[in-house]
Amino acid sequence: MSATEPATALELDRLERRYGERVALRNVSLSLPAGSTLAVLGANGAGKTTLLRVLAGLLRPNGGTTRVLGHELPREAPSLRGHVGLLGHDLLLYQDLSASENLRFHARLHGVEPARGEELLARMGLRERANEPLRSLSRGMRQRVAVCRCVLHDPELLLLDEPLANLDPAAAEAVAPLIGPGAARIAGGEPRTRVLVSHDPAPAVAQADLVLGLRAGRAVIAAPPDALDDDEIAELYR
Amino acid sequence: MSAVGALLRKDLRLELRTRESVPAMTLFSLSAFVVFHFGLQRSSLDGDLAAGVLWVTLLLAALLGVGRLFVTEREEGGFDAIRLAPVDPSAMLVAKALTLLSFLAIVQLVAVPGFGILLLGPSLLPALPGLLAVLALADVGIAVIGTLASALAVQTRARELIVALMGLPLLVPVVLAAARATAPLFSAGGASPPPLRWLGLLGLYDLVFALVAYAVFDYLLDD
Amino acid sequence: MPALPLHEAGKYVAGAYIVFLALILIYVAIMAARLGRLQRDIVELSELVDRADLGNDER
Amino acid sequence: MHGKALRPGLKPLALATVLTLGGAYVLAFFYAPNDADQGFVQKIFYLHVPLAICALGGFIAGGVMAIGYLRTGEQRWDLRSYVAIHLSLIFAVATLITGSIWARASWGHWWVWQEPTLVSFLIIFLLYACYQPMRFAIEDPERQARYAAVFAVVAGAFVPLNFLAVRLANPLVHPRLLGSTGSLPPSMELTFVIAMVGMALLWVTLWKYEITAKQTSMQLRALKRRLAERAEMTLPAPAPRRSSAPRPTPAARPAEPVEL
Repeated sequence: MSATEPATALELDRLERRYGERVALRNVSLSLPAGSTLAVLGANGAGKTTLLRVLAGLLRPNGGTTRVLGHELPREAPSLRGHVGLLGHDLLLYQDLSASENLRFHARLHGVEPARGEELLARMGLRERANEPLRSLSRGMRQRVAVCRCVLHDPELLLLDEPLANLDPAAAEAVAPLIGPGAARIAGGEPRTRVLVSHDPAPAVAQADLVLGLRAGRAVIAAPPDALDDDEIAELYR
Repeated sequence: MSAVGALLRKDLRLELRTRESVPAMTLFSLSAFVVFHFGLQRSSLDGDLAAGVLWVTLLLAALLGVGRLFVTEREEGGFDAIRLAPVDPSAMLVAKALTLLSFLAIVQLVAVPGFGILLLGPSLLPALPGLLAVLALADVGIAVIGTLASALAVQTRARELIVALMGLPLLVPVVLAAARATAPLFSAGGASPPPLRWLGLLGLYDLVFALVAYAVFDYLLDD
Repeated sequence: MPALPLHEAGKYVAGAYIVFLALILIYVAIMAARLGRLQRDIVELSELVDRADLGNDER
Repeated sequence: MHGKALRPGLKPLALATVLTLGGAYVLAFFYAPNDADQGFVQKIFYLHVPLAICALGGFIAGGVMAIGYLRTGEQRWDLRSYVAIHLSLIFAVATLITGSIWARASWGHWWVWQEPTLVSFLIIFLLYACYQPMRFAIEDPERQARYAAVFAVVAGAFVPLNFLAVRLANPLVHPRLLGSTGSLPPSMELTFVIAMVGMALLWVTLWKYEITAKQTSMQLRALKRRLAERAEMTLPAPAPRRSSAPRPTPAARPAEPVEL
């Protein structure tokens, strides 16, 4: 990014996304300052994953205005590339390549020094298994490799879909400096902006500066956590 | 360009590790020659018939590889990965076409000599320089069309079927031109050079579809 | 090739024109079936409107 | 996009089609002389060749409309392209059948590989025949439209190239097909031109007709959905979206228009 870092990382105004006639997201409006954390809550099928994919520039919004890191989507989606780290259900890793081969591949795509991948793997305690095909690693190990992949290019914005799924407490602790609250960028050191999708509301709300509650694609909550009570959140999952 | 390199290297490494396409394509070619031997009840072929058998076999073998070309990307997130990275998504088109081209080259490295030994009447050696030119031009066309067909079909439910249904008619002109160009090379009276007209048609076909593919490919990745 | 005598040729010409006509008729028939579906949908729609009106009246 | 924009032209178009095409075939049988070599069989020419040209033009037009969709992302371009290809496919079937009948009448075989137009048509027909299966094997409607458009563009570029390739493969020139209209006697040429115009009008009429029908049913579906949503909101108990009860007869319905 240039020196004119936008103070607002996300600016959504009546964002809408349809799949044909089915509405997946409707009327989502919020504004998130750079460096803060947005928790996205909602039951299965509420539109959480769709929202993440829209913010990543992978799905084009059908209505409203969407600004991510100052880029207006979908028009400026190409200039958003390389600034976002997406950690979703799909790990975006090739099962038949080893962890370090996968990271080298992504490093080349992003024009990053390949050594950075090795360094991240070492931090995740994966150095000994780095050359085995991913297929032979446990689900938790693969998730750690995906975390490395997600922060490999030092993105400003992290889009995290259940990032701690399959991680034991030790592993969760290891990934925290990379994607946890206050995770800082290498370049500049300012904290990363995070969008955290979770089924488990309590820990997500605890980290959040802003909570977005989705129900059947509509934003029913968009407020700072201290303005919410537990019932309101529990209602989302009913 | 470095993205093309990264993708190509990744594809070749994956193939080296999983051996999903090339061995199957090669084996298919050799089996097809055996089937042709019995089906045609001929032990040696020359001229048009030899050219036809060779090109039909190579085309069908190519379609086997085409069907699988984008499967890993779809299943393991390569489409998303390329769209998250600061590179031109067309890099994937170029890389996949080059991957397919190299698969075809490897398959033909075995299949063409195999054809020379199993079925071809006249000697393969004098035909070789001309045949290499025809192979190169036709392979580019197959690679480009195959990449497009594969990318179109990979998001559909009946992937393999769609690839075959779409790929065969689209590649008829390639087979037609390649077989016509190859026939004089295999003539019983000694190889004569391939007619320029057919090489020109192959070249035109390659050029037109390379441009069309480049123009439309981004729309296939977009979501 | 010598020209076919008229009685022989007439068969083929008639065949060709009949094929053309038949295709058009099939097309029209299919479109008519679609129109029927459209009409049924409109009936269903009017039903919905009635029900919505009823709901409003009850309030 | 509203059906209204298209509908006004439909009636005059249909009328013009019937008059022109009907006139052309009256001319073909009562005005144009029998062909010197072929005799009466040549009458198929006035049917087969316009069909072929319209089908090809329609396929290419479908490709051009698909470019319109890819550039604008507007759904109406996708609809236009889809209908153009769908219609041209029917025309292509008619071309193949009439061509085959003609081949049988003049050469004694139902299929003649030396006839480049017929062969090209078979290949093009086989290609476009997988347009619909491919399209409907994709679930997401937006992606469906996009992929179909890419297919239409690729296939549209393929049409002329394929013709070139097949024609090169058959250097024999057949005296009575496409290239030869210039050498026809004036009365035959006039008849042919009118048949050509009539066939093109038929294509355009059917195209508009089908687009209008599709748009109407889409509008109806949208209306139904909106109405269902409204009913759900107004009724205390959720109303079923589709009634499973037998439909009341039209006579039992209130005749006056219902205000929404």
